[in-house]
Amino acid sequence: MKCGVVVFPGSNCDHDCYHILKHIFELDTEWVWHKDSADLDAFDFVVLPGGFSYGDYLRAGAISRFSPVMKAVVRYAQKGGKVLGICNGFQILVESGLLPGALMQNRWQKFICKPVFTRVESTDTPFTSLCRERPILRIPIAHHGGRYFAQEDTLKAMQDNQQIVLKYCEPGGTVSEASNPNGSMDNIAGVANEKKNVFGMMPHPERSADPLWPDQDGQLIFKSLIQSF
Amino acid sequence: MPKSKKSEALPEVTPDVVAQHGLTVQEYKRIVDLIGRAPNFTELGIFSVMWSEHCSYKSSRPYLKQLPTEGPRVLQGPGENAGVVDIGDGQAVVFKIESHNHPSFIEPHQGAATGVGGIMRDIFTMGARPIALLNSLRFGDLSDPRTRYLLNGVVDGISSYGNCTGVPTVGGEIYFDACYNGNILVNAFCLGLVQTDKIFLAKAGGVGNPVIYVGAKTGRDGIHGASLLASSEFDETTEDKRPTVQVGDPFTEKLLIETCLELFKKDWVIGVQDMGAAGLTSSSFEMAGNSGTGIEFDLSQVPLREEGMTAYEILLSESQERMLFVVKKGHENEALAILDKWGLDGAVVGQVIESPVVRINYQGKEVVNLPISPVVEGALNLKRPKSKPQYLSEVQHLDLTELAEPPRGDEALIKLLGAPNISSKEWVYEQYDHMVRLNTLVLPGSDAAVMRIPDSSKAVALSVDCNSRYCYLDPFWGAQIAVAECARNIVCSGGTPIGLTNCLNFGNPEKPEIMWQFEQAVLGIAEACKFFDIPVVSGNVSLYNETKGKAIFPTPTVAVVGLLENLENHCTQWFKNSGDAIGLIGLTLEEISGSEYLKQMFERCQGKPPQLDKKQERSVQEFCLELIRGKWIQSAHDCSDGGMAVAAVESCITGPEKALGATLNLESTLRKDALLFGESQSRILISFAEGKGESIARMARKNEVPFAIIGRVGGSRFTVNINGDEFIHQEIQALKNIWKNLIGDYARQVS
Amino acid sequence: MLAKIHVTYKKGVLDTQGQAVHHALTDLGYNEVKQVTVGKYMEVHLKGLSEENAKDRVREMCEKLLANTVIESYRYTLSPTE
Amino acid sequence: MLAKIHVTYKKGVLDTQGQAVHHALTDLGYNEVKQVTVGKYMEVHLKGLSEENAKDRVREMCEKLLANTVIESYRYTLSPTE
Ligand SMILES: Nc1ncnc2c1ncn2[C@@H]1O[C@H](COP(=O)(O)OP(=O)(O)O)[C@@H](O)[C@H]1O
Ligand SMILES: [Mg+2]
Repeated sequence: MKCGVVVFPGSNCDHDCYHILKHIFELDTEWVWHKDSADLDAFDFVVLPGGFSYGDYLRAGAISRFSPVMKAVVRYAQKGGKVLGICNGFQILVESGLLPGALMQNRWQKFICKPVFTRVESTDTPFTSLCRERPILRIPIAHHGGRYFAQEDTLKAMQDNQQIVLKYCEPGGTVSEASNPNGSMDNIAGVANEKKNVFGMMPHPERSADPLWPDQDGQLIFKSLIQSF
Repeated sequence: MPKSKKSEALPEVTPDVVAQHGLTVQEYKRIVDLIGRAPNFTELGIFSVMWSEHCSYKSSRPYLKQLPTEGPRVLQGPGENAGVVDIGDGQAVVFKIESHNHPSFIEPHQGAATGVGGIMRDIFTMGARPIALLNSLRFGDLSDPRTRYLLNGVVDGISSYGNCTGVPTVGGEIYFDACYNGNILVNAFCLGLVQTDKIFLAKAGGVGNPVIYVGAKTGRDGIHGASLLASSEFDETTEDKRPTVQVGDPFTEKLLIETCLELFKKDWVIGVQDMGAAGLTSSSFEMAGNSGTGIEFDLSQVPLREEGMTAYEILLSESQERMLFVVKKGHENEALAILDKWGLDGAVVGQVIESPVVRINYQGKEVVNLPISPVVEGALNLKRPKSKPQYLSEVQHLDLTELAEPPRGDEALIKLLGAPNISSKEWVYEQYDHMVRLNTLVLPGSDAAVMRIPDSSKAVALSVDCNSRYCYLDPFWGAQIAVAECARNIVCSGGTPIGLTNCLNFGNPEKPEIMWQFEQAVLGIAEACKFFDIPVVSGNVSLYNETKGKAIFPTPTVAVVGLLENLENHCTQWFKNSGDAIGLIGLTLEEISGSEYLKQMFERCQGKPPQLDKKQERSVQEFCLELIRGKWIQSAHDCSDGGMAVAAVESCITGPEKALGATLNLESTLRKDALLFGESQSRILISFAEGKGESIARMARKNEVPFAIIGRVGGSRFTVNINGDEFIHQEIQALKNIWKNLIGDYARQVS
Repeated sequence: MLAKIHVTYKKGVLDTQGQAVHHALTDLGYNEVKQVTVGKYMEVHLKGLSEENAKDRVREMCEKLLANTVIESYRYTLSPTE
Repeated sequence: MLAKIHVTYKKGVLDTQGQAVHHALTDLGYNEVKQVTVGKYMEVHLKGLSEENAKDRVREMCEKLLANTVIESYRYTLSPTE
């Protein structure tokens, strides 16, 4: 199985994703440079990693969405290719229109780095199918602009189509105001596109996937993805 | 300060102009003597920055010679951008700490951000990939809105810069004391990892080799920032110096890191230097100076951000995120291609020449022609007078009988846990990405951060420390305690200290009392480092931390790096299991002086710092390491601010899971407050499976280390009984709540 | 030509930065403040375009990059550069 | 009263966002763009103040909080609220 990790100028979780895919899951993993607009068809899936592409200047993801590689990512996604966007990757997917809504500055205007709990709302996606038994995941977040927003009608359509995949919750699974770290609408932490082949999430599954650490819930996301083939 | 003028109309060098450049009449005469003529205006600017306290260490250099800088692992001691210490298997760590105090006071966000950027460049200039950042921060009274503004700005600045560059900020320290009201301290530390055969130095060898400018364009940022800000006290005219603030661009820094690391893989790179304080000037003089060569360059080639810049401005600009490379002739296009790949500006600006001078042309004219050694080494080593300060004899005296012994300890404990210096720093480190790159084994919140060395079974432990109250009461012993305590933090995490870097923050060195404090603190660090066998491999000096004649407490911040040969032997400070026994390694004396307890309960900063028996300290540390490596214990936590009681509560509440209660049963003839809240040195609180107690006690006797089993983990309360009487009894969750939110609650207030 | 561009949040989009500034001003004693909104202000200097042309180009830039039209609206004016 | 406040970097201060946006616009083919600056735009609604009074208060707010006068300058206009 072959996967690609896209590198934008300013990506900084690219190595982490690469490490998890290549060394923990032992997949054939390749870098994809942002200036590359060649087809991605050779990959089984593509990851857009976290970081500060283009310094997050103007709006996170606003500039990166125009890099040549994003043209290829859009083509790939339209053909059904599986795309996982993590943190900054999620922001880029939203800016590029591959995912609905927008990601805005955190409610308290500060960067937040800490482990949070999320509940898997839909296991009917290639990214979460293995979470049926374990729908509550403890995964770290690390972002400044993770407050999800969508217009009412968009949100309604997403709900109807089960595109809201992850929500921030308490350790026991209750979705509450108190467990919302950034002020996201409806506690939304991750969403998929209509066809469920594109998924973006603010928490960093690659930060809880290495067996060296006590938290390994992030593995479920990667394992689901790998198993979906 | 000179306004931008066309280069042909250089201002005359008058005594006034000399004085404005912070040079004395005597220094000016020396310049004329050394170069055999009067300098022109641009050259004067160069001398002014290169001979500033910041660049020349003219007040401090002789003292720094006392520090032990050698050891079997030391590959590079002080003198380069950062120190390098071997960790085996062909790898080394590169680290240094540096101050950005004055800029952060003027513009906290940018000041702190560029401080982080600067120290990172010092690390990757050596060929190392930066893998961890720490910072040591001091602010004034937290109840002052100005402090909160500075706190928010500084933390924002560090967070924005470190997070964006993808280097985790894994630890640090924050203290609040009114002595920092007018002078905050922002000391940034960075550690990088390098192959021992790939270390780069600031060299400019090989006549004819091109000099390449790499990174951000040059603007008018921070002109004279380093020299003026680092060598003059604050007063009403500080406002006028404001426009010199430089702005950091972490995105460019990130690209610069990747670009440099790619360049370093090429065998045609000869040397590299970052443009820090005094920018292009110091980097070119230093590179040539280090290699006995000269440099010739043309400022017209320098990428500029603004129009109409003079040679003076280009040379002294402190625009951030810039480096100078020397490569082998013929490889300049390859180098520029790598810059282009990463989207950075760059240009060949000059070449290495044989004669040891720096010659600079601009717009077809020679604007500078200076021999190197007068500029780099010519500054006088000042023998500033020193004298023991008067205040010492007053403050060192403390009569314990004047302090009423409290009948119970609850009130003091609650007060201490809610004191800014002790309460949780989570609000701060939550804003730092401390996990990126997946190497942080022990996250912020324990005695030391532990970083895995990628692709190996090793780890390094990092900690930064200084109790400046102790240093105020006795700089010699205070500085020794800083070293001991920092090393103890490393040991509690399972590391063996292998190197130290220091940042010496003091008041105005022109005052004999300040020079005395400085001397004593350096002697203290030297003595402790010699005793504990920890080489000092890098450091930085920040003087003139003084406002309207009021100096900060002497603050010789030290950062210690420790090695764990086996990363599995790392240890954390929190209790792990209900039912485990609690033990105390080390001896508690009747010491209250200098403590946070004395400050919080009696509003005094008085007495001598706690005693430090270095032999005992060493035995305690060795014993603790033996216990960790033998897997005897579950947790180890150094007793410091707030004493044993605070250490015990911290072990209850700092774990990632739910808080655990504990009961301590103590037998003692000491005052109860000294027993619980005194800050006796060389003590470590441990926890272990109950059945192991006897063996541990036996090992302690064998090691001749004081040890006692003092309690047990469990329940939902924190209880302390002394000689059978209850002294403290509190819900642990309530204590945690008091401790947890204080700084954030303050920081969020605006007025 | 100089384009002066204002980008602000659409109605219904929570402006948390504006709220934070409002809070801060109230804390500082400015009780007369009733509402605060925070947006972006950009100046784009253009060369060699007619006003008509510039209008279209700037609108395009806003739609594509300068504003995220899911949450933001924009307006701009054009004036000759000095 | 409605105060419309523009906060921009002082001359000579590195405008990292402006630079990044300029690059991005050039990459998108907008070669006519010669310079971009990015600043803040705030609207502050005030109640019960005379224009004269409002002027002073808003200046104070800018100095104290809304602008970082070390690196930013500000300007504002006042108009009656609808
Ligand atoms: N307190 C100190 N202890 C040991 N070395 C020091 C100390 N202060 C400065 N140094 C060393 O002196 C050299 C010059 O320091 P500095 O001027 O801060 O470097 P840079 O040129 O990178 O700014 C460095 O090698 C530094 O490690
Ligand atoms: Mg340096």
